[in-house]
Amino acid sequence: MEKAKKNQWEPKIIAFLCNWCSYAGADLAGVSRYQYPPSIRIVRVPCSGRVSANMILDALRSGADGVLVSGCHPGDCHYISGNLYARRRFALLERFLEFIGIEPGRVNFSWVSASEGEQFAKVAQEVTERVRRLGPARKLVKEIDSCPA
Amino acid sequence: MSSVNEKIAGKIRSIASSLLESGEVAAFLGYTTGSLPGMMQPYVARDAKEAENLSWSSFCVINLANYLPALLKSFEPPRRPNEPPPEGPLPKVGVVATGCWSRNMVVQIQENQIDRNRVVIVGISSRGMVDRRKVQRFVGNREILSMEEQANFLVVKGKDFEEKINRWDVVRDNCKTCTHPDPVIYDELVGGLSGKRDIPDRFRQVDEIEALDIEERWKWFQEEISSCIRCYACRNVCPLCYCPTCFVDDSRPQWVGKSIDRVDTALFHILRAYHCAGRCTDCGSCESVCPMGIRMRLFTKKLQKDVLELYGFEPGLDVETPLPLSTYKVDDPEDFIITNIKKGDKK
Amino acid sequence: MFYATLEGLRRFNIPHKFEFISVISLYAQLIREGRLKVDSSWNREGLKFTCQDPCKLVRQGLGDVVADDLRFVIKAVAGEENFVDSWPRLSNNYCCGGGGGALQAGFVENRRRYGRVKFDQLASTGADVVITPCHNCHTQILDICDFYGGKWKTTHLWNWLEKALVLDDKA
Amino acid sequence: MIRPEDKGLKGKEQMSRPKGSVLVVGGGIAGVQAALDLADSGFYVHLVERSSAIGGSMSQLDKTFPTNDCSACILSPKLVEAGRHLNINLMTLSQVLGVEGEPGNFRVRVRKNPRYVDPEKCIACGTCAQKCPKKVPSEFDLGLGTRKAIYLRYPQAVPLKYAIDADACIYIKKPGRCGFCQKVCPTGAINFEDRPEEITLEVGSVILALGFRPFDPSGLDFTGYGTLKNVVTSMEFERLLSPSGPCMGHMERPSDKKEPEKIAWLQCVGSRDVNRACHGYCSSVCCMYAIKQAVIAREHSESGRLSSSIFFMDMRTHGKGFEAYYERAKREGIDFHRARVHTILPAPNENLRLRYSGEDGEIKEEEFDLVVLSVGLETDPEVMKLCHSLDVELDHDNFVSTSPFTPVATSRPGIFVCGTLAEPKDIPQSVMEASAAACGAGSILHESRWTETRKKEFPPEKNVYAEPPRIGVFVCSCGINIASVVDVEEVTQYARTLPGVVFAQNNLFTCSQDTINQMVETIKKEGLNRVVVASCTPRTHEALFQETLREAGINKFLFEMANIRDQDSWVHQKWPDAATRKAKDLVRMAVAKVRGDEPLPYNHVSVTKRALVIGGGVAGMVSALSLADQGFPVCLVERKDSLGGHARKFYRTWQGRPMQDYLEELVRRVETHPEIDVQLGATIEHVEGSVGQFRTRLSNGFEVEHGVAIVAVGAESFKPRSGPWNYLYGKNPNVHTLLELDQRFIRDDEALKGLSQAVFIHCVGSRVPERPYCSRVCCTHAIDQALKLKELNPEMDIFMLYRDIRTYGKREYIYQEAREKGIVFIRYDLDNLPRVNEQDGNIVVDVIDPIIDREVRLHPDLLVLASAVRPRDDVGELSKLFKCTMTEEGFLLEAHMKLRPVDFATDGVYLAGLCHYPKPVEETISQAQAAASRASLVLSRDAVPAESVTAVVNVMKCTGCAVCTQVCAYHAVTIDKNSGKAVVDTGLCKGCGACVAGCRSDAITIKNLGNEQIMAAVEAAMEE
Amino acid sequence: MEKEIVDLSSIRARVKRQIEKAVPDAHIDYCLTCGLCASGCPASGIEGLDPRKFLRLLVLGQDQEILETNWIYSCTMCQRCRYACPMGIDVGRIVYEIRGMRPREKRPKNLQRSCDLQKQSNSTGIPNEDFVWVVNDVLEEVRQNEPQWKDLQAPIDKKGALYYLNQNAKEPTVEPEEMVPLWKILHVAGIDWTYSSKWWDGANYCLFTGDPEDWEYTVRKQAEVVDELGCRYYINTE
Repeated sequence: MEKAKKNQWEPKIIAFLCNWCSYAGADLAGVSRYQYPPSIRIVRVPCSGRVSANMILDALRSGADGVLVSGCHPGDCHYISGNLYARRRFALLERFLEFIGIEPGRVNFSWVSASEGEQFAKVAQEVTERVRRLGPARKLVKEIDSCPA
Repeated sequence: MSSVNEKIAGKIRSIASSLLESGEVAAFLGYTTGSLPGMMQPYVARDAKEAENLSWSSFCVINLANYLPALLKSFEPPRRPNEPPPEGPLPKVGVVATGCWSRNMVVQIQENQIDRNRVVIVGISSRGMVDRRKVQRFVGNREILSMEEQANFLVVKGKDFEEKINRWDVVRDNCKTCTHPDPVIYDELVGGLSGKRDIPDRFRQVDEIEALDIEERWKWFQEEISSCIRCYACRNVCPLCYCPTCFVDDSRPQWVGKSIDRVDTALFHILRAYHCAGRCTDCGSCESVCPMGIRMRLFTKKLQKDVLELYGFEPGLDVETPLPLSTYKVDDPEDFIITNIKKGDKK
Repeated sequence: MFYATLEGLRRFNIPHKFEFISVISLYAQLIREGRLKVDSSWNREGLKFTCQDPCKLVRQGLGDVVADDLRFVIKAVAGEENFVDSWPRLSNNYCCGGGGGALQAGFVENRRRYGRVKFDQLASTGADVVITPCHNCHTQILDICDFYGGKWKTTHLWNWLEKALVLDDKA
Repeated sequence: MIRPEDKGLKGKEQMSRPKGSVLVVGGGIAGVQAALDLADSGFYVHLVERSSAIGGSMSQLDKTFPTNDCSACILSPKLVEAGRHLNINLMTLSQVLGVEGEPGNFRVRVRKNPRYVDPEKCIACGTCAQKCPKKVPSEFDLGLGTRKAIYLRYPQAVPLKYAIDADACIYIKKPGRCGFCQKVCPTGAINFEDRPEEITLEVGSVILALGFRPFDPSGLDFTGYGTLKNVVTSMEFERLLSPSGPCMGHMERPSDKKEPEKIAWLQCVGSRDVNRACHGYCSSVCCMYAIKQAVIAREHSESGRLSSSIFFMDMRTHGKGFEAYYERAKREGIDFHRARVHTILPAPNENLRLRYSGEDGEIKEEEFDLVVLSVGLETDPEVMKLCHSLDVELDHDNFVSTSPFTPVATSRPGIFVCGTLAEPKDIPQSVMEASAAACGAGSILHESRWTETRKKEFPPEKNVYAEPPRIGVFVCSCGINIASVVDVEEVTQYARTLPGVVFAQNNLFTCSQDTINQMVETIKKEGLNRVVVASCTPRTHEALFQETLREAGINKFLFEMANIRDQDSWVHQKWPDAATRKAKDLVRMAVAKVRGDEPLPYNHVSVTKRALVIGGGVAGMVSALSLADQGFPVCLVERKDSLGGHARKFYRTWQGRPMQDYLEELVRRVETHPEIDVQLGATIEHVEGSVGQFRTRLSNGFEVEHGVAIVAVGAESFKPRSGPWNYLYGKNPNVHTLLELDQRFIRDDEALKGLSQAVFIHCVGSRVPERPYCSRVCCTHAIDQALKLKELNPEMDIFMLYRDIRTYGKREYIYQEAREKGIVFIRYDLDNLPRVNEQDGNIVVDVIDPIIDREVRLHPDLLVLASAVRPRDDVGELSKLFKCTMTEEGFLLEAHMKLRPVDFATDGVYLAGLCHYPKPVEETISQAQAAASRASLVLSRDAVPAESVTAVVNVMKCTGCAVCTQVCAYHAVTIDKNSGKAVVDTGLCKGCGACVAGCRSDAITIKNLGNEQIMAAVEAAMEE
Repeated sequence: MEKEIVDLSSIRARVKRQIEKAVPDAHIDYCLTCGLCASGCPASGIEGLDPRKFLRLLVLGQDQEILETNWIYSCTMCQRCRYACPMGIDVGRIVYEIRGMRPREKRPKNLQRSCDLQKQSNSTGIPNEDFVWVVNDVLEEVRQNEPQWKDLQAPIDKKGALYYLNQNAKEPTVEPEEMVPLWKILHVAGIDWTYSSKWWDGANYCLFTGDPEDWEYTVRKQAEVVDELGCRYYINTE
């Protein structure tokens, strides 16, 4: 049954999902039984607008191999415009991280609505594949051996 | 001292002393000559006499806007947090401002850190400030004992040498790429305006890094910050870093460790730069004060480039246009966002 | 045909004093009343029986009641365990394909093609004997059995009923 | 109790003040919804249910279409709510004997049958049932499984109390013979002396929600049902799929308990059959439930090899999201055969053989190992008897008669009907009608609102500030929904090792009433001050568990959920080990987060008692009147210069009732109603505020303050001016849309009588790639128009070119009537469209008749296009103003497709009519009444709960830079003039957190959702 | 079947209308084209038709084809389609009407002949005297050869018998010994029965030719005979 090969490395990805669209979309993926790799750890936030650069960096610092932030499509935000402010923050952060050498694909953004269960599963799949291709993320993680035992 | 600087300094002094004399301002923030060659110090003149100490040169590398909020505050009567401010106008402060400083003040005005009504801005179009490090590089390891400014040259003298350096060659990087050397807001003007400068390759340094591949960029970033000693001089000198508790000092939440571990240092620089996104006016103070010569301006410059590219915005040009992260457009670019993975295809 | 008379009387509103019954119902009645005593012990080999439900008698005639009577009689005659029912059955059974004048109308090929369904159905029961309580069915089922190579024996019910009769003090 | 002779003069006085309570008969989803609506808007409700538990047919379903929600999971919270509601008197095992009196003042005789178990004492431990020696077939499992003589109707039954089946009980039949249950019951709850009791209730109005029973196909011998073991009904199949069913959701076929690998569904068993089933109506839901079962069965298939085939006449996926569901099922390989099967034939190994004829006449045969009969819905004879005794008129199919303009009123004033008792219908439609019936029932009693209700008191909350966290973790198996993938025991044990966790346990159904009750006890006993439930999604269950905490005296915000079902077990079915690891991570994250949670205040917003209704069509006007009649002021806004909307263009309902007469009366009532302020020629410009306190500015400058809003902005008729669905529309004068033909009917166009041939093309612009939904109304509308043409000229030849005829419910009769009148129906497919050409100005239509596979050429002098109903383009703007969402097609999206069909996710905003989805006028009216009912839940109160999870400023860190004020969409944050620091207006704050992310100084945060808590969760996710 | 365009400038569907006139509850138009009939009919596919196509041709007014197809003689009018048809459409009945619409000369000869003979006496056309002779001859033989059946009866025209028994014409014609078992059974049960010497045939092919007058005539004759004999029950052996 366990299809994932034992030796295949399964990344851990922190997904910040807005409660109203993407989290509901993730629920719908479940309700519709769309299968996706078990790599995503969802943190429910009220709105993608709640997600700051700090949170994304914190996830990477904590050892996440990838981060996904997903919100409502523009115009659908339950809080009217949270996702639109977020879009600017994310755009700058994404470019900046790439500028300093954090691989594209580590930090991902998507819009998934409450009715897009299948889309959510596909996004989860896609992000997992991106991260898997990149391998474990170590750039912003302190090396264990530098810590006193 | 060049006659240009002398002229300017003279004008500053006369404006300052008349402002102080008339009581229009309670203090005047400018520069005075420092103890070392090529070192200028921020200086607050509180009366006409002290105004005589004001000076000007190509070495005014610290953004005076950084001191303005505190100086203004010092003239407010002490009150409890919820006590209404006193009736009637509060004392004003005069300040010297070049292009980037003035733009910085605009941002601070937008962010409620400076009350425009309480500052009298004496604007000066900047000719570009000189990077002492570049000068030093010019003369190698030799000790510089004096620096004399001429119109387009610097004459550097040491124990057994004298070098005449083309001034523009040692002007700071940020000044070289500055498009708005003129003050954007001012109440008095010293000297003439030079107009907007068109710099085709103003982001050349950023472009060069962008041209590297991802691992090379990471290597560059790691090397760039490797010498950082977390002294926070860059932060302290930045007029936009005014949080009462900086994230680097905060432990609730603790976004960044306090060590000089490469990860902590990296996060410090990433977040510091990111906090300046859409706000930084590229005054260069941070680099100027860095004891380790870290070019952290590259980080803010990258953000500046992207903000311009994505949102057509340059910070500090006016007080009306909202800062880019406090606003949005419905059709802002979003090609980086996964919106639709091909419909209908199921595995 | 049962239906021809039954429906004829009804449709044309033909006055009559008699009650119109099927011989199958009569058999069942007589056996139930004990007037006919039958014994299935003759069937030592365990011949398996199935039956056709004639459309004119069952679906169009008296319905499942008479079809149940038919089964009752066969079971009494051949042994309960020796009856194999077909599916569909009773009122929903297939027409043999000989009805409606098909046996007279010619179109032999068509008739046998029709009968293939009946043949497959009967063949799948594995029965040795197919009881056909209608002459049309009898003729058609004989024909398709022969034509498609069936192994069963197609007969009327009376032959077996006669065989199973218990004759009081006759011997 | 008032005796009739006591009435006299006083009687009149009493009549003027109606009773403040309502009787709801039937505890299915419709009855429960009606009861909840009424009880939440100021009425006391007696909910009478015949069986031992509420839940009705919906509780027997495994999943529901089109969202595939687990039926029990979405229903359970409502049942629990009804079971615990202070203002609902739940009377199970009870029957209504008679109703006397008049509206406002009914006396109801109710017989309470003995339960033989004292519900006060029963703790549902189940020891009695374990010991009970008597097994009988379980009616809940339709006889596929067994239960004991002492039993629970189903595991999540509400009330969760055992009952003794007197017909089966050994002791009751022969006292002294058994009585084991009494001996083993730890609480002494068994009471063999329990006797029936007759009581009289006084209520102001009555709602009948008695539901349906599935058609029994035993009489249809050709189905083999009852003889061929592997032929089951669809309801039985639901039980076979259900985790709480006889095979624990493992899907076994009856003959040999093997998992079927090939299943066929036969549609229309007991529906659309005037010959054998005597049910000429369409049961409306079977097509969708068959597709759902086919889809779900595949998921249940352990072999993964299941193939599903559906044999049907017309595929009726006419509801919201249904067509997409159908298309997806096709894509996923479900076989759809447009063929009916005469007889199910046996095949070797108890398999079944289906012989069927393709549309082209080719005979095919296929073998299946299970056949499901998609049985229709019919009225239970017991229910018919009750209706007769109540003097409530039934139609010839024994459904309660209603009229299109009063869709939930019965023939007897003061008695209302909802759900499938009036016509077969799906769950959302039933829920909608339930709310509409509640509106009707409450409307006549509005003066007596809050006169008979009681108020909920929670125990005082324990102060937990000073305490270290004592966290309890409850891990749910959700039947097998979670437990079949995730090792819940391992997760539970793991939870015990987490810091701060002092208690952890695994439950079969954490949301069941007994677990909930037990949770309250556990919290008290273990001294818990924080709770984590690892189960399904907080979006549906958070509120239930939060209330549980309150009942245990704990602030409800000291709670977190770990979503280990929707976002774990359901999406990682093939990776059980990884799913278990993930579940542990999720639990650890929730525990990390809950540690930081703090008690929050319960905020309230006072209610402006006025409704804003947007849209002056039938939906808007009916909602407005429904509210105004209850004494709530309404501002009705219509963008055009007159009221009436879409209905202005309609000739008549399919039942033959003239639309314009009704409309005229409706407009008159609205215009003259003292409580309704009509704003014509106005649109919505700006909206601010939230539930209880909206402030809206209209385009005419008018400003209105209101507590709720109902969006009823209608839709448009698609006009195929160009493109593939053009069919000469706009080019030949004899080509009309349906509404254009209606115009001609309305003005009595004589020319219509002279026509010799009319052709209707169905699905013009519906069910096509660019508009992939069914417009629901057009089949019925087109057929009714064809009939009207036949009335005008019986000699007229009429052809209907259709894809599937979707005359659901009783509408099937007009389809039958149309065929009877000689109207010819010819089917076409998208890859075989009718071709319409002009020859010398005459229309020529070519179409292939699929049955004889020949090209048919028609020469109509009238071509009618049954064109799509499309959403209005400006709905998007409006939805943004009210923060509502839209479907991909552009219709407004309700909060929940199944159980909240008229609510938006945004509190205090409701929807009705065509802007929700195309629907006929009777459904529009009931939805409008439903919206009014939902709105009255707010309007009937002085204050409604407001957001507790709000932003809070740390002034020590605040610089007053005002980023927070700029990014706040609700203007909830401002800079205080004195302090220069940000301040939050908690009444306006929605807790979105935009300010938090915007603040560089970490000076503003969301309560219980601060950065530290999120970091804790993130960091917890990474620990192993 | 060749594909030609069916031009419906107006539907005449005369055949359909004619049937509807004769059989008001024929409900041809009720057809949902669901195909249930076709799936259950053993005649599906014969002559390129099946009950559904047949009805469809009627509905679309393809009268010539309807009148010409010999499918109507493959349909055995068994009514199994009607048994389960959701609309209860009686294809058998419709086929009956159409068979009747065929001119006699175009009907299957043997079928029509069986009916014509039946109208005279019985479907095989053997003279009534022959029938009487055969019955008596066979009876005599049994009585002689099987001593235990020496009392066996086969009464003909026995007035006042309780039961009237008809006789399929096949046995007296080709397998007379097949009559005996039933006699024996009735004998053992002590049934008081009789044959008739006229209109004795149990089959009735006039049901299949499509002429109601012929059918009525033959049934009427049978009924008259039975009532004349004064029997209370009429046993049919088919």
